[in-house]
Amino acid sequence: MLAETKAMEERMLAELPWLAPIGALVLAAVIGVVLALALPRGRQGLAGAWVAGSHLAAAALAAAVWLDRGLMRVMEGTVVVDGLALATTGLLGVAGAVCVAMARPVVAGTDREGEFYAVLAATTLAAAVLAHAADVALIAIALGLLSLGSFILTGYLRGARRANEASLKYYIYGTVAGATMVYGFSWWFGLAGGTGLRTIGEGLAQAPTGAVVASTALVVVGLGYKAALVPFHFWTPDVYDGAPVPVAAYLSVLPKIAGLVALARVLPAALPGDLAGWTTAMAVVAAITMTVGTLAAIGQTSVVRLLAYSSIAQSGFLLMGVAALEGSDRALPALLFYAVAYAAANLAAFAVVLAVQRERGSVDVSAFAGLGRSHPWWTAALVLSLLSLFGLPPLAGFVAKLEVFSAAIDAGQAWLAVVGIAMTVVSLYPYLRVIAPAVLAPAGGPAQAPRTPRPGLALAAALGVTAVATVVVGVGAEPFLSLADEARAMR
Amino acid sequence: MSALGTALVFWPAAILMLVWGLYVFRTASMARAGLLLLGALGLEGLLFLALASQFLGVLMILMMSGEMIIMVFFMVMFMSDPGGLMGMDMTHDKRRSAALAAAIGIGLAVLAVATDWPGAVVSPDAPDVQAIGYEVMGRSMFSFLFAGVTILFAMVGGVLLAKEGGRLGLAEPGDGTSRRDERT
Amino acid sequence: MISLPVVLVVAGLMFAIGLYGVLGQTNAIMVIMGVELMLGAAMLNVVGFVAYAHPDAASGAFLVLITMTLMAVEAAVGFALVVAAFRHSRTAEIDDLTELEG
Amino acid sequence: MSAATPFAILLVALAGAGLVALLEQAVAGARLAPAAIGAAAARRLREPLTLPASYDGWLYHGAPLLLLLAAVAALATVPWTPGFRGIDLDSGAILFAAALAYVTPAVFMAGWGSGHPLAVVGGFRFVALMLGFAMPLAMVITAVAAPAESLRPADIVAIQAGVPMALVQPYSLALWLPAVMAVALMPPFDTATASEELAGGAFARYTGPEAAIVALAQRVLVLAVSGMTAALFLGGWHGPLLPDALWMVLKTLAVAALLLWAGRRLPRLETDRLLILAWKVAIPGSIAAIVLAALTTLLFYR
Repeated sequence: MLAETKAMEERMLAELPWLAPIGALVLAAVIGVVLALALPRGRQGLAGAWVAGSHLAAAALAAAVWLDRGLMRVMEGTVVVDGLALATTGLLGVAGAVCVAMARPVVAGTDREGEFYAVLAATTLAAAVLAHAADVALIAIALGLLSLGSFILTGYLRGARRANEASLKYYIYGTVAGATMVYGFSWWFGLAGGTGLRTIGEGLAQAPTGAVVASTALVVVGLGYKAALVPFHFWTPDVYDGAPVPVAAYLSVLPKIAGLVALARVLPAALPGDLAGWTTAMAVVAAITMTVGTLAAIGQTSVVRLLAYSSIAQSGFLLMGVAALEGSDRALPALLFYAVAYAAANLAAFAVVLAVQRERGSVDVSAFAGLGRSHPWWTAALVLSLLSLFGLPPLAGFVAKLEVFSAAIDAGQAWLAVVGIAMTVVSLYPYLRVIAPAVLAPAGGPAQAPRTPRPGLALAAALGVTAVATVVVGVGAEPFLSLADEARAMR
Repeated sequence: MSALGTALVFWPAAILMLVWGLYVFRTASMARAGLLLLGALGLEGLLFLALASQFLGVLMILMMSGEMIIMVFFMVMFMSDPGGLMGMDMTHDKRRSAALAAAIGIGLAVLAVATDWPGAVVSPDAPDVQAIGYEVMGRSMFSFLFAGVTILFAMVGGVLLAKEGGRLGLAEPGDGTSRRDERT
Repeated sequence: MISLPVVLVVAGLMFAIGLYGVLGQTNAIMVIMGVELMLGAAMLNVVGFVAYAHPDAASGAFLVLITMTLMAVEAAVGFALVVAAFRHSRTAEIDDLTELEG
Repeated sequence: MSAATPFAILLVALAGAGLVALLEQAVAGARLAPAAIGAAAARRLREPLTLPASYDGWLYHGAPLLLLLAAVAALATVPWTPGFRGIDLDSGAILFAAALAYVTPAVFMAGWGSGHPLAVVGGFRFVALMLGFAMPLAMVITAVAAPAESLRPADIVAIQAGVPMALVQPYSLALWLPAVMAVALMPPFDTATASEELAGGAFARYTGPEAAIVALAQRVLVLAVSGMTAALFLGGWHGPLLPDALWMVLKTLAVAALLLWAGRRLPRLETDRLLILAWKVAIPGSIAAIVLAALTTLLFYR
C-alpha cells in the first residue's frame, strides 16, 4: 500500500501544473491575509491590488493551461481540468478582479480592509474549485467555503444592522441547504460505493429509481440555493439589499455561476443518460425560476432588489443550458457564453448602481431620475447593461439568449424556449422602469449632498471594462462562441 | 464486533440519541439544550463505534465535546432566558414545522426500508485507521488540503465578524463598520 | 439485529428532528443546533453504508471527516454572526430581524 | 478483552485512587495514614445529601457521574502490560483524549447545575481553560504516535523498547504535562475548582456521596493521566530486571508524585494568564512539535 501511495504521490506532483489557476487563487487568498496583517492602515489597498492581480493571473493561467497543457483528470480523479472548469475559472478570475475594483472605494479605510480582499479571494477560490470538483466530498467542502465567504462578505460592514441581518438570514438558508445536500450525497455514496462522480454515475445507473430521485432532489437543494433557483431563492433580494453593493454584485455573479456550473457538472456525471428524468425536472425549475424572477421584478422600487429578482430570472435562463445538456451538444457552449454575457452586463449594472448610491445616497428607482443629463456615460453603461440583460440585439445578452433557446429547441424542450421568449418580453418592463426616468427625466433627481464627488479610478475602470465587454462580446460573438464550442465537460 | 454486540450497543444508543435530539428543541433551559445536543452527538459517536468505524467514532466523541460545549456557552450568553425559568416561548410555526419535519422523516424512513440497497454485509465492517490515512494522504489529498484553507478562512472570517474594531484599532465613525454609525 | 435499513431509518429520523429544530426555533443558535443534527444524520448514513454495504470504501470515511469539518466551520462563522447581531439588537432571535422587508 | 476486564479496570481505579490519595499525603509532608483516607471516604458516604437552594437536578446529579465515567474511560485506555489493557482500539490514544474531553462538560454541568454564581463562573472558567489546553493534548498525542505509525497506545509503548519518548521528544513532554494537569483539575491549573478560588468553584456545592464520587473521580483522573504519561513518554512496561507490570506501576506513581509535587510548588496563575499560555505558547508549540516529530520519524525511525 505504501508503494502504491508513493506512486500516487509522484503522479499528483506531476499533475500540479494543471492546478496552476487554483494555485494562483490560493496564493491570492493566503498572501492576502499576510498582507492584511503586515500592511499599515493607509496601505491596505495594496492587498486589494494583490488580490485583483492574482485573480487576473488565475484567468490567464486558466487560458495557458487550456492552450498549453490540454485537459485531463487530475488528483486521482477528484479534480477535473476540462473546458468547463477552465472557462469558468477564467470568467471567475476576471469577474472577481472587477468586483475588487468595485469594492475598493467602499471598503477603503475600513478597519479590516485587507481581510475583506482576502476573504473575497477565498470565495473565488472556492467557486473555482467547485467548478473543477469531481468528487462529492470536495464539492461539499468547496460549497462550504463558498457559502462561508459569502456570509462574511455580506456581513462585512458590521456597523450596518441591515448587513448583519442579511448575513444572518443568508447563513441560515445556506447552512440548511448545505446540510440537506450533504444528506443527499450520503445516499449517493451508499448507492454507488464511492465519492467520485464517475463512480456515482456508474452506481446510480443500476440503483432503484426512488432512492435516486429522492437523493438527487436533496443534492439539488444545496446547489440550487447557491444558484438562487426557485424555490430556494428567498434569500436573494434581502441579501443583495442588505449587503454592500459591490458584494451584491459579487454574489450575483460568482457564487451563482459556480453553483450553475456545479449543477452542469454534477447532474450529467452522476445521472448519466437522463437518469430519473433530471433534464425535464431542471427544465421545469428553469421555467418557474425565470417566471417568478421576472414577475417579481416588476413591482420593485429599489434598483438593487430589482436586479436581485432579475438575477433570479437570469438563473432560470442559465439553467436552460443545464437542462439541455443531455439532449444537445450546443448546451454547454450556450451555458458558458450566457454566463460571460450575464457577468458582464450584471457587473456593469451594479457598478452604475454603486456610483449612483455613492453620489445620491439612494438606490431607489427615483434616485436614477435625470441621470442621463448629469452623467451621460453612466447612463449609457446602465442602458447598455440592462438592455443586454433583456436581450436586445446586437448586445451580448441577445446572442446568449439565442444560444440557450436554440440549445433548448435542439434538446427537444421547445416549450421551455417559448416560456423563455415570453419572459424575455415581459422583462422589458422592469428594465424600462429604470431606464426611462434615467434617460427622459430632467436633470437633478433628489437633491442630496454628494457623499463622494467622483466614482474613483477603480470603479470607473470596472464600469468601463464590463460595459465594453457587454458590447464587444455581443457584436464580436463569433470567436467567443467558437471558443465556447471547444469547452467540453469530462465525465 | 459481533452482530449481537452491535445490536446491544446500537439500540439503546440510537433510541437515547433520538430522544435527546428531540428534547434539545423541547426544553426551555438553554444549558440543558446544549448539553443534550452534546449527548446526542456523543451517542452518535458510540453508534459509529458499534458500526465498526472505530476511528470516526472516537473522533466524533472527541470533536463534539469541544464543539458543543462552545455551543452551550453561546446559548447561555445570548439567550434572554438561559435557565428556562421565565417560560419564554422560543418557537414559531410550531405545528407546521413539526408536520413538515415529520413528513420528511417518514418519507426518508419509508424510502430507506423500501429501497433495495447494494451490498449485503451481515456483520458491520469498516476501513481501519491506516486505510483512512492512506485515503486522506492519497486520493483525497486535494480535498483535505482544501479543507485546511476552509478552516483558515473560517477563523479569519469569524474574527472579522465577531470583533468590534479591527486589528487597526477601533473603527472610525462614518466608515460603516462602527456601531456608532447606526446612531448618527 | 441491525441491518442497513435500520441505520438509515434512525438517520432519517435524526434528520427530521434537525429539520424540526431549524424550522421551528426562533433563536439563531438553536437553528445552528438543528443544522448540526442534520449533518450528523448524513454522517450516520455514510457510516451505516460503509458498515453494511461498502466496507472497503475509505472515501466514505473521508466524506464523514469532511462533514465534521463543515460542522465545525459553519458553527464558528454562525457564532461570529450571532455575536455581531447581538451587538446591534441585544438579541439572537430571528423573528426580530425585520429590517429588510421579505 | 475478556469479560473480567471491566471489573479489573474498576479495581485498578479504586486501588489507584487510594494510592494517589496516599501520594498526596506524602507530597504534603504529612504522615502516611491509609486509615484516614478510608475514614474520610466513609464519613462522606454517611453524610446526608444537602441540595443547593436553586439547582438544575439533571445537570447537578449527572455531573459527578459523567466525571467518573470520563476518568474511568480514560484510565481504561492506558496499556498496563502487553497482556493487560482495558479498551484496546486502533485509535486508543485518541480515545484517551476523547474521554478526557468529557471532563469539561462535567465541570460545566456541575457549575451550572449548582445554580450558584461562583460555581457557574467556575464552570465557565474551566471551559475557557480546556478550549486552550485540549488542543495541545490532542496534537502531542499525534506527535508521539508518529514514530510508532499507530494510534494504539500499546504500539507506542512497543516502539520505546530502546529509547523512551521523553528523550526523543522532550518538547512534547513539556507541552503534554501542563495540558494533562489542567484537564485532571490539578493545581496550579485548578482555578475552576480550587477551594482558594471562587469559594471552591464548580464542585463546592456537592455533599455526601456525590462529593465522594467527585473526589474519587479526581484521583482516578490523576492516575489516568500519569499512567498515560508513563506509557507514551517513559516507555511503559519496558525496563530491566523487574516484571513488566511493576515497571509500569512504578513509573505511573513516579509521574503522579511529580505532578502532585509540582502542583504544590508552582504558583497558581490567573485564568487569563493561563489562557495566554495556552493559546500563544502551547498551541503554536504543539504545531511545531508535530513538525519536529515528523522529521524525527523520517530520520530515525524508518
